[in-house]
Amino acid sequence: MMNCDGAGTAAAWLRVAGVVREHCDELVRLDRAIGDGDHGENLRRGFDAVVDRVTSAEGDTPRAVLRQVAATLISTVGGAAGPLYGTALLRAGNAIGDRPDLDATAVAAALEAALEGVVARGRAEPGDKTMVDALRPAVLAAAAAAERGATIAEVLAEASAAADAGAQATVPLVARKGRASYLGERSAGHLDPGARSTALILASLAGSAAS
Amino acid sequence: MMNCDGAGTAAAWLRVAGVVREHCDELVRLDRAIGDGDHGENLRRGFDAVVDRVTSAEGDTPRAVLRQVAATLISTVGGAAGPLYGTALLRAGNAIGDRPDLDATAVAAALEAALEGVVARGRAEPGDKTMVDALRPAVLAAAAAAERGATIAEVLAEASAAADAGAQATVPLVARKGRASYLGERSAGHLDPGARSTALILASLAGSAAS
Amino acid sequence: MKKIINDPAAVVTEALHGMAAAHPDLRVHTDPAFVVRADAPVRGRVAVISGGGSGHEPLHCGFVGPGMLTAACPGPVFTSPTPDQIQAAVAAADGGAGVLLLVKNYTGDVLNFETAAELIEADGVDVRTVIVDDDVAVRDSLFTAGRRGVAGTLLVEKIVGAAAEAGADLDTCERLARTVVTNVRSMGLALAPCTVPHAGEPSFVLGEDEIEIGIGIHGEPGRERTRLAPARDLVRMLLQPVLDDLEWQPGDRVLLFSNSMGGTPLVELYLAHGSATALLIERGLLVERSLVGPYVTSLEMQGISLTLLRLTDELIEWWDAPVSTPALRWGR
Amino acid sequence: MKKIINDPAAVVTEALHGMAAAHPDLRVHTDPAFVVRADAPVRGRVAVISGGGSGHEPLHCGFVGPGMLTAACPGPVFTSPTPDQIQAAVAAADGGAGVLLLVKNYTGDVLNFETAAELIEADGVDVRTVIVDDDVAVRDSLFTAGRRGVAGTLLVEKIVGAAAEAGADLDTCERLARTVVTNVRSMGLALAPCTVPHAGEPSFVLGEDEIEIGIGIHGEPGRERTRLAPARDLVRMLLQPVLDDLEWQPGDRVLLFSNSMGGTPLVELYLAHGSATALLIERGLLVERSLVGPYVTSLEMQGISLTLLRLTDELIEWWDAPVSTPALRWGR
Ligand SMILES: Nc1ncnc2c1ncn2[C@@H]1O[C@H](COP(=O)(O)OP(=O)(O)O)[C@@H](O)[C@H]1O
Ligand SMILES: Nc1ncnc2c1ncn2[C@@H]1O[C@H](COP(=O)(O)OP(=O)(O)O)[C@@H](O)[C@H]1O
Ligand SMILES: [Mg+2]
Ligand SMILES: [Mg+2]
Ligand SMILES: [Mg+2]
Ligand SMILES: [Mg+2]
Repeated sequence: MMNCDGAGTAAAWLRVAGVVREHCDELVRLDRAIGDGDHGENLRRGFDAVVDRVTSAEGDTPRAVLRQVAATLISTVGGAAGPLYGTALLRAGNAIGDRPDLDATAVAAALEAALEGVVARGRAEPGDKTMVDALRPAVLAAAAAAERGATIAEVLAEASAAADAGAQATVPLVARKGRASYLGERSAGHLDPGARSTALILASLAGSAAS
Repeated sequence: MMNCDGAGTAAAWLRVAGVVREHCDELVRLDRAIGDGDHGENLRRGFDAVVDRVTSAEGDTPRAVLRQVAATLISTVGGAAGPLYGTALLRAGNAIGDRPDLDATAVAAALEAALEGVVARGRAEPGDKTMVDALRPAVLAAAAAAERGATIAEVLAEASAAADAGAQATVPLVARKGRASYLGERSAGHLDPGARSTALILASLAGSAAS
Repeated sequence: MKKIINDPAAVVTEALHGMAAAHPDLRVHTDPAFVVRADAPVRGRVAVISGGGSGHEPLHCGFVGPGMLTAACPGPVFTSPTPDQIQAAVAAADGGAGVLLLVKNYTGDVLNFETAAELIEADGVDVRTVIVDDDVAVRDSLFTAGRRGVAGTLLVEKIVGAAAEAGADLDTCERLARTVVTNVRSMGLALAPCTVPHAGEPSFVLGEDEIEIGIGIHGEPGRERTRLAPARDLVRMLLQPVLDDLEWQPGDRVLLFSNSMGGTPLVELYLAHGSATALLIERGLLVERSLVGPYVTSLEMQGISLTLLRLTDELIEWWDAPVSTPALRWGR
Repeated sequence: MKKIINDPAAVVTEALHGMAAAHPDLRVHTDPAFVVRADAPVRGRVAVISGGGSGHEPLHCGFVGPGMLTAACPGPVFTSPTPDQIQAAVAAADGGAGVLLLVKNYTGDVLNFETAAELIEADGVDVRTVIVDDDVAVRDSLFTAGRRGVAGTLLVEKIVGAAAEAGADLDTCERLARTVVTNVRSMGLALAPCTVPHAGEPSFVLGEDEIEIGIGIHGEPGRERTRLAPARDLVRMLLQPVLDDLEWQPGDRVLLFSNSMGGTPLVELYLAHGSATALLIERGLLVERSLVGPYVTSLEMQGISLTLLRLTDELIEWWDAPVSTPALRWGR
């Protein structure tokens, strides 16, 4: 089980950076089909900066680390995803407060706050074919798992599985938010890139928690 | 045998217009290989105007007709070919003077004057891979034929054959004048479009004379 | 992909170096990236700031200068700039009379400018945001991202920039911007796509004689794919939806802006402009001002957009007012 | 071939209608075709007139106006204008102080302008001709057509036009034109060809990563075909022959003109301009003036040319002088 203090949180996000890098081309391809083809590059630019800038000093809280990641993403990602992921992480940090270590309940609360942040900025509803369609099922699954006393690893594993299913379920949808909405009916039949990146990030976090 | 008065001259040039139209694409193709691909269009535009504008009133001399054709070409062809063919026809007209009918000697003299006009404007030497390489052998052949007493039809037939051979002989040459010269060695291996159009025009005139 | 670049990731920064070399009357920053007129901040004048993804040049950086934008923030190619760029531009441009942010309506731009505006406001600056959404190709609705901001943005920037230069206050500038947005409509088409440097492949593919009608300025697909047609028909396909979208009256005075998406030769653009002018006159509109050129582009995309702005005396006055930027320059 | 046209044969005429609609301060004629500033003839001023094939827009018609050309004659696409156009332009532009014809060195242009000049002179007008041949890609020789006239033509037109506007006499204008021609050199490259409307097919074909170095402005092939390289290497391939051709001294003041052949995005052009500026500074030259844009184009050809002009105080004065044309505008 990973360490759930600031250092562990930082390590988990550095691992996310590796996953983003690995899947950059895939995300570009998805975004090219129904957007402008930059989602992979946007996230890679942002997470490369996370690797450069995010450090955790002795005694840093998870919240402090999340604030650094959020600020870095906001100032480097651009596009729709930058403010959305940035706001999500800011809110997630605020939700967990200044505790030195995370527990399963805190993780579930953080995910819920992240979703609230994305919705507050982007005003997307479920079914609009956005990252919300991956994040919302993840939040619900995490809450249920935490409630029944699951470990952090279990909470994140279930959140990740739900996010993945949610992302896959965006394929038939017609986009109503973001660039893909300009395509109208033509957006159906494609996986939403932001939903996919949300699922990838959660899978990476779940992997960190399990290892 | 065609009529060699003004009306016959006009008829012969209208027939040239048809030949130019027919070979427009070929000339474009030749010019695209070593020039800018417009030689066929330039001549077609000019000879379409000849069809529109050139008329021979009762009693017009061949010279008067040639002046009309020349002025029309100068004001409509553009490119290198416009002033060259225009000057050639102006000089050819001047060379035959105001006689009402042409004979073989006059035709040979007209061709010679045409060559002088082209050289005066374009300053090309034989072997520079230009229309001069078709026109010069034509002039020599016509002079020889006229000297031994050939008919107009024979003079033009020999001029036409010589022009055609001269044009074909431009293939291996490296251009030293006109746009093709920018290609340097790369101009070798291609037929010069202006030499080809000169040969086509002479073939058409020879055809008119024979029919 | 054939491009005159060194490294796809460095395109915007290196292009900014070129802008700096070419235009001594601009101050060009690369980290964070923004361009500001050399004499900024201008005391007592509203700062008019815009920005967006790169690849639409001369929009926006080429419109920085007296009589137009105070500053502009270029994002990566076709990707919105980030809040820190916008904050830095505001810090350099703010002359104490408030800041007007002009934002093309794309989710990315809107969210990043919104985030920036919150931070700037927290610093005590009076900041307003006007969203430009002139593209009639996209049907507007509360439940979607709404219409895109395209070529009409230039007209907003010029008109508001002129008023700010002349000393109009923030309320006036904001009202003017909204007036232009209310009265401007655009629509574009593409004959051939563009290739984003870091993507390396064309953003869409069109058949030998296919065109895309209602294209956005990022290579987003449009309303429909159809066959290439004569220029006069293409012009009608663009103008008809524009004319249908606003209640135009015969006798209305208009500005017609014929814009190249980048790769369309000027000779074709002028031809389209002539055709569009004739059609508008036929419909009883008075074309009182014209603008023709590659001003709001999508890299090397071949295509055009047509923009119509309903004019009033006030808008004409600000349109005609002097402007001195790299890409738009007239008067005085 | 995908073009926004109606009929290949009518392209130039229809584009001129668009120019007329867009630019009320020009008088546009279509038969014969020429464009003249609305206030011509300007009494007592030398008329500066140029022209050439269309497809290079904004050259030449876009440079008609106070401080630059008095009139311009557009030929069909990539084909020189005819003498009757030139005569008509002279008749409309001649203010009694003589006429200067600025001609790009192509056989067709030279022969048509020469024919026109003979006819104009026969009418008693004092007419001079200056041939521009700035393209170092072509080796000059008495036995060839000589170097081509390319982007440097714009600089000649601007500088001589400014002097004529200020009242310089015909001798002075002619001398100034020759001074610019002596001190200006250019070289270009293409990444992708263009298609002439009436030809319907690209003027040459390049492989996936081939480029053509030393291209002319009509799609004529250049010096050599080579592989695409990073921008900084491309810039060196263009500037080295330019630097080799004239005796440049460290400390020479120069104008650097980075020109797009039409289809190259401005972001790439600025990037190249930055790179070229850096290289020149490295060689000890002082880049005192810059011009960046698609000014001397070959339809939608992708590529750039770089032009270097050695400056003197006199040339700087005329370069900086006010100009007010559709495509180039600054000052007063
Ligand atoms: N209003 C919104 N709410 C939530 N997510 C959104 C919204 N708009 C876009 N997205 C997400 O952002 C993703 C695109 O991100 P990205 O490509 O980085 O930005 P851009 O669309 O600006 O190029 C979409 O796939 C979608 O999941
Ligand atoms: N200086 C010259 N003297 C004689 N003929 C020439 C000269 N320059 C070019 N030509 C002829 O003109 C032809 C090209 O004509 P055209 O394509 O109509 O003009 P342009 O080269 O201006 O496009 C060449 O093939 C050549 O035969
Ligand atoms: Mg995207
Ligand atoms: Mg030719
Ligand atoms: Mg984007
Ligand atoms: Mg030609």
